[in-house]
Amino acid sequence: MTLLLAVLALVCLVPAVAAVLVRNLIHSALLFVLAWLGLAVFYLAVGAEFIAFAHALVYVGGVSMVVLFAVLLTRPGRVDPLPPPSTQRAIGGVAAVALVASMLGSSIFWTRLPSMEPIPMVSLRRLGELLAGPYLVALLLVGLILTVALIGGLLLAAPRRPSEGGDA
Amino acid sequence: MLPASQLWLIPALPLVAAAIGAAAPRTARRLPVFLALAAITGSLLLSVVALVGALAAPAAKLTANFTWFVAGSTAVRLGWLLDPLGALMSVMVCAVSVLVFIFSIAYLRADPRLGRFFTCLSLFVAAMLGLLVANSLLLLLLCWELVGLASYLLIGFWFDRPSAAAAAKKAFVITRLGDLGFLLGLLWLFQATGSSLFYDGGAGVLEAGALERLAATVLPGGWTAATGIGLLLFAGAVGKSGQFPLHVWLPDAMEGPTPVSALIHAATMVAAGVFLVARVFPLMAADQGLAAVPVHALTAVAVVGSITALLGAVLAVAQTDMKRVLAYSTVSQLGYMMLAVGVGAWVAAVFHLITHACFKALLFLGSGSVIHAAHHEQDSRRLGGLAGRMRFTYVTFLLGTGALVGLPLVFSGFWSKEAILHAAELWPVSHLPFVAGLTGVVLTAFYMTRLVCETFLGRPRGEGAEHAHESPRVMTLPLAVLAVASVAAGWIGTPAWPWLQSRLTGAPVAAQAWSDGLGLMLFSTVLVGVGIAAGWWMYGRRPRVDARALDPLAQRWPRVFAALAARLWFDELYAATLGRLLRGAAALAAWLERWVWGGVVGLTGRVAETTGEVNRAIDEDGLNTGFDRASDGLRRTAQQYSRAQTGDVQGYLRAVVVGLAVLALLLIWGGVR
Amino acid sequence: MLGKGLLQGLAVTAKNLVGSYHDPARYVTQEYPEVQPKLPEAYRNFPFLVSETADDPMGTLRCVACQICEKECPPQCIYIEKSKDKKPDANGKLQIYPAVFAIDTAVCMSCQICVEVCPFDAIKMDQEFAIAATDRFDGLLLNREQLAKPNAYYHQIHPTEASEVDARLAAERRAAEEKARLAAAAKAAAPKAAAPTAAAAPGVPAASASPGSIPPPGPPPSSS
Amino acid sequence: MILAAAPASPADAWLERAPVLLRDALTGWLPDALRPWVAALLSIATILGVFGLLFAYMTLAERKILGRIQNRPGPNRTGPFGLLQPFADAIKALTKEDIVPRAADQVLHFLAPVVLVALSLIGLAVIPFGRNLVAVEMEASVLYFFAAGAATELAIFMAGWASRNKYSLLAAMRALAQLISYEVPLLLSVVPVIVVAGSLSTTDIVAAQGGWAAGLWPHWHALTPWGFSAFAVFMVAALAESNRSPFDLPEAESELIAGHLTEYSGFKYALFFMAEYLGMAALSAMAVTLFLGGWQAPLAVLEFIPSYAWFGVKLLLLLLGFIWIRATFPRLRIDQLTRLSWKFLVPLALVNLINGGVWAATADWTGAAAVVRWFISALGVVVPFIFLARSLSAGYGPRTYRYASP
Amino acid sequence: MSPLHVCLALSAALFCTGLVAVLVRGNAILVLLGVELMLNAANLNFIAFWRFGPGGGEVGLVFVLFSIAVAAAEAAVGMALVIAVHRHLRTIRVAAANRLKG
Repeated sequence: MTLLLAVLALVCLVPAVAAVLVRNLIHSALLFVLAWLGLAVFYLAVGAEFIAFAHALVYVGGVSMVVLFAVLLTRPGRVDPLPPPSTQRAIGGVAAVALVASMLGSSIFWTRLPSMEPIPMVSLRRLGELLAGPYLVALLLVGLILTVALIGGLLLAAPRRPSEGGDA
Repeated sequence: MLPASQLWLIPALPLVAAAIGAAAPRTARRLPVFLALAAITGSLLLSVVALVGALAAPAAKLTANFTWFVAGSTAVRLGWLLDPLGALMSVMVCAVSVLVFIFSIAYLRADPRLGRFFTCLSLFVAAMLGLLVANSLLLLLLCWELVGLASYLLIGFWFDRPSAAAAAKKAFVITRLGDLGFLLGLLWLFQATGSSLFYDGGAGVLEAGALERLAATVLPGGWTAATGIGLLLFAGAVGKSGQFPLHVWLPDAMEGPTPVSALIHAATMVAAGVFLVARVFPLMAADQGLAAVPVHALTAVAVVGSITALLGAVLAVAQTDMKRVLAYSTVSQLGYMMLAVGVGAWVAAVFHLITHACFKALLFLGSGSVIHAAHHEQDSRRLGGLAGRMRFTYVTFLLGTGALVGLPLVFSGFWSKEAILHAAELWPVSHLPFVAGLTGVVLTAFYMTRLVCETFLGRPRGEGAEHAHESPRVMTLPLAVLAVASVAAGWIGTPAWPWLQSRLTGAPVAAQAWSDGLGLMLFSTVLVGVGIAAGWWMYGRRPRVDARALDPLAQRWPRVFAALAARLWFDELYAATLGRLLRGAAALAAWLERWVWGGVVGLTGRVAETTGEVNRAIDEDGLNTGFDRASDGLRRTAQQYSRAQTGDVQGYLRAVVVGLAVLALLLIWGGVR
Repeated sequence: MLGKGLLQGLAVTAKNLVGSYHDPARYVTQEYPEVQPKLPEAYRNFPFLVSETADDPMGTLRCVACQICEKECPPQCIYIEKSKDKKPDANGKLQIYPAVFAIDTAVCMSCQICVEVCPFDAIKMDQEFAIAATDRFDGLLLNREQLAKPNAYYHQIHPTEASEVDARLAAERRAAEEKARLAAAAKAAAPKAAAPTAAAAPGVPAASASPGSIPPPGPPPSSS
Repeated sequence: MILAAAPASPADAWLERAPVLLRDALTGWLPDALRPWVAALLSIATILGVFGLLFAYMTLAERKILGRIQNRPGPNRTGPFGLLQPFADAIKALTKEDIVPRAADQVLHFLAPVVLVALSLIGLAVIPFGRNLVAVEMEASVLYFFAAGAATELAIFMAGWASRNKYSLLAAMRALAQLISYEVPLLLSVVPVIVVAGSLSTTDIVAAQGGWAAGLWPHWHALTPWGFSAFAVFMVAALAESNRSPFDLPEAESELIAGHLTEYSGFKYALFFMAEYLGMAALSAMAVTLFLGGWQAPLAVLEFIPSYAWFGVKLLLLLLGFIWIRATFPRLRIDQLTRLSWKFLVPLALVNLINGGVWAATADWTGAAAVVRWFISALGVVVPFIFLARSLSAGYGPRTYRYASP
Repeated sequence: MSPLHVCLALSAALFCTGLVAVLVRGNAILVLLGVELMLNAANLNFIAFWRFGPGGGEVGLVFVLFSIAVAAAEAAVGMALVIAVHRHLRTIRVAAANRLKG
């Protein structure tokens, strides 16, 4: 079990790291998709079947499309008024993250976690009952947020009408 | 088998159709039509299912009651009731409505407000169906008022005509007079019994316990509570069913489109009054055994019914407008029904109500067909000669006429009218209803013969009649169905096979002996013959040639005819008495509003204004200076702080991460717990 | 209402699908190599040389190698070499014949000008359209033997036109015979006349100069 | 009565059990540890074989039917009735040169067709092709199917972008817009089915559609008003998802040469075709499962025909519908495409969601109330359809042409 | 080493990778993707403790579902913002959007 998860973790991590390092935005986005797929498989291996499919559907089917669209719509213009980003800042950022990473890593590996038996699977029906029962308000709120996000996204991305005097 | 708890579906379907139709955009003309037809067809199916169920157990009153709301210790409860009376009536209402709806599609094809029309029709029918399946006097009143509202909308459908608007108003106001009595009766009943449910497993107002209590409550003058409540409820029925003296709105309601007239006169509105009296018949009859009561409720009903039956028939004789003749005939027939209830034969009343619905709908739709063909000409003097031009309409109209005048043996009207006359003959209290009924039979035969002769015979006497031609199939189809019904509907309640009677009462009724009532039948047949012969002799022998020629009756008795043509000055009488009273009351209210209440309001306003002025002065001069100084200081401080805002998002984030790292450091190794 | 047009469209295609199996009016495809198309009479493509008989095409070519067509051909796809000797034609008269007559059908544009300029009705338009070949010099460069086709074939592909041509040729032939007969009669009468040279002078040149007519001295051919 | 000699339950019929018996015979001699793996391999091989053949003959059937609709015979030279045509095509595709543009993104250019075919295939794993004939049984298999299908347009995007060709890139953009627009109604139209069946598992959904009302009217979802509406929305969205005409904008040959296929040749091109047909077949199979009762027979007396045959018949009928539609309708413009989705299909599917919910909530209405239930459901389909159709076609009246003034 | 260790390590690694993208990459789209990755890491922690932890019920699963939904909304709005920024500034470098500096 541990070995399988470790291999899957690598499958998931390698594209993620590559995505952050690659210069080509499209490659980066596609590598992110690969990382998300890996994560979905990881979920599947852990036993969260429904979450895995929902994750794949949302990220691979939805978010990736939006990202690719954004990349294609915002290709760098002719004139980029800014100087290239400084290397010093990048080094500073990486150093800060390295600090966090080392701390997190050390704390994880040095902690003796109690090895517990996996709890029994949760059936899909139970999940649905939970969502429609105790978490109903949260579900409705999420629906509201999604609706607001949809409308907000439309308003933000829609070009201004000429009559409104926009500078688009 | 439809359980009582699902009875609400019957009125709900047209109500939903009406709601959607009302919400639909005005451009969607066909949608309300489609919806209304679909909904009423659904209701018809459900009603038939309900009827089948109800007939299986005629004596059982199946109810489904529920609590509407609780105020203090009083719970107001409503409910649905399934019994043969309600189910039979709803089948009849739905069936007639389906036909009227189909007819209306063609009749109002060109009207721009077709969708609105069907929306109102759906509402009308929904209210009527709700009234039929209600098991609570309160629910019945709610639907009753909805019927009134829908009739107001429909009579005034062509509200751009002043006469239509006035007629709608008149119908609304006059029926309201009766409803006042209804409301009082309801309140009294609720106060006396604590319930408004008809049947509630022994606790309902129409069940033995409550009735005994009501009959036992004696008021000063020998009246009982049952008599009082019965009379008040009957007042509502008088208004709705156009009984004397509140009959004046009914002929004026002819201003609405003809299908509406058909619906009002045949199935929905006026039937509601008769239905109400039939429904609360046990209550009405509760005081029968008590000799101390000065006037029994049912006696009042019988007297009013007799007067109405006679008056309507007399007035119909002198009318020239086709639809007005039919309207007064409705008044007269409703009088018959009330008369029947009054003499205790409510089953005969319901029987006549159903047969009347068939042939009156037929007659109105037939007249609608004529009016439609003759380009909205409805004065029978300017029609004529349509027998050849509109053969189908003519034949069906003749069948309807035969049913109305009660031609013997085959026509439905004969059987139901015989049942009423038979009951009136046996009434021990007085012979007034019987005599009035027999007189009415002659007059009915006379004026219907007159109407047919004037309209269909002779030769065309006006523009419209000359260019008339047969109506489209959509209009003649309902006529055909109704013609069959007007003949066949009578066979369910003949003395030889009293199926309806046994079903409605829930107890087997033995077939009458052959000889019993035979003499009466023969006599009334002779009377019908006399009426027809007189009509034929005066109008049919030499049909009218000129539209402006004087009526044969007017030539003979000009004064009587003028009085009848003016409808015996009922409208003028009401205008002179009630109208003047109301106008005076309105003037008084206006004076009070202007000088008494207006003064109080003005004074209050002035006080508030002055307070505001004082407040403003304190605010501006006292407080503002101090706030200004404080704000300046705040602004300067803020400028100092805002330098830290570099606009570099990632810079901020870096700071956050450093902070996170420090926090983690403290948490992991710093021992901060 | 939305969807009505869609359903109508689907109905049309469905009707075609079903109809193509039983309705010859809908299903018009001919399976080409097995079923040869029926060409209209006026269809024309590539010229051929008319010979009088099928038995001896080279001997009865109408062409006299006058080379008019070669000169007129716009894409210059005709190549003719005159023969050194003369051979009797169908009428028995001695004529020059084409020793080489080649048409490069890869170049020919089927303009029919050669047919129109030919004074001898010797070249006509064919109905050949399937001349694909793997080698253009072997397959598409046609020589005299490949080009020659009998008059009967001409009748078969262009019956109306061929009959007109035959009628015209026959009429010319008859006119020439008549003229020859008259000339012979005149010649016979000339010795009796006073001035034989004066009578013969207008007769003989007129006969030889009549345009387009081949003076046939012999008997009319029985063929054609 | 007539089939008294037949086994008591149709599930016991010999033909019905044939695939399972065959599997058991082939794997029976193996040790227990290996058996499930070999069985899985066997089912994969079967699916690949059957759907590969289906693809091959779908191309032929499409060409023949299109031909017949256009009143011509279609391919009929290779083998009897042209039956060997697919193999001729395959040989041609395999022997053609594989051209990769110099400017192309080599890796993505290679990966795109492979990923596409793989993604088109994995959805088939959860389709129940017959009684007990499903490769992978899981609780959320419907979700799995759509999660797998969602990635296919990503592959098309890869193909379009990696070609470094402006037509290909335009096609990629169109593919993305189309996916985003039609994924929503596709999923929304499935939700009422899940609500009514009360399960996300394909086998449960098929089982929920078993039985007949009055012995004649199957309980298939497509035969209820809400189900018919959902089915129609699903099929339109499926047309768009599989880039079939009239939604074939990403490969609109008259505007974009061949769209994302422009820079592909040889076997890769054939792979794209294979993916298109497999995707079509997968979506049709899902439609059969969700709406047309899966492998259930339409009448009780017809149950002696094995279930997988019924599934195949329904699948083929749907595929025939795809071809028929392709032969009939012209291609939409991109604005019409998005408009159809957002202004028509999505609201219709949303209303239908409520409709399906009402249906599920009124499951215990019987007798006369069942008629009312049908009536309400039908009203919930017809009324929104009329309103939405009216608003959709509002801008498309009889066309008026305006010419530039001189 | 237990499965929980692996999950937590992967989660931490993903979180740090996302953090690097957020801090170092100048492209706004990549910054947003980095945030998504960090959210994924958090989700993974929930799943891990649901599965291998001391048994806190199904709260972890439900929370992850909500988290995924909100993340989708975040991505949609974020990308719309990026496009709006690009329209105004003709670039999507995060550093360019500093008009509000004090």
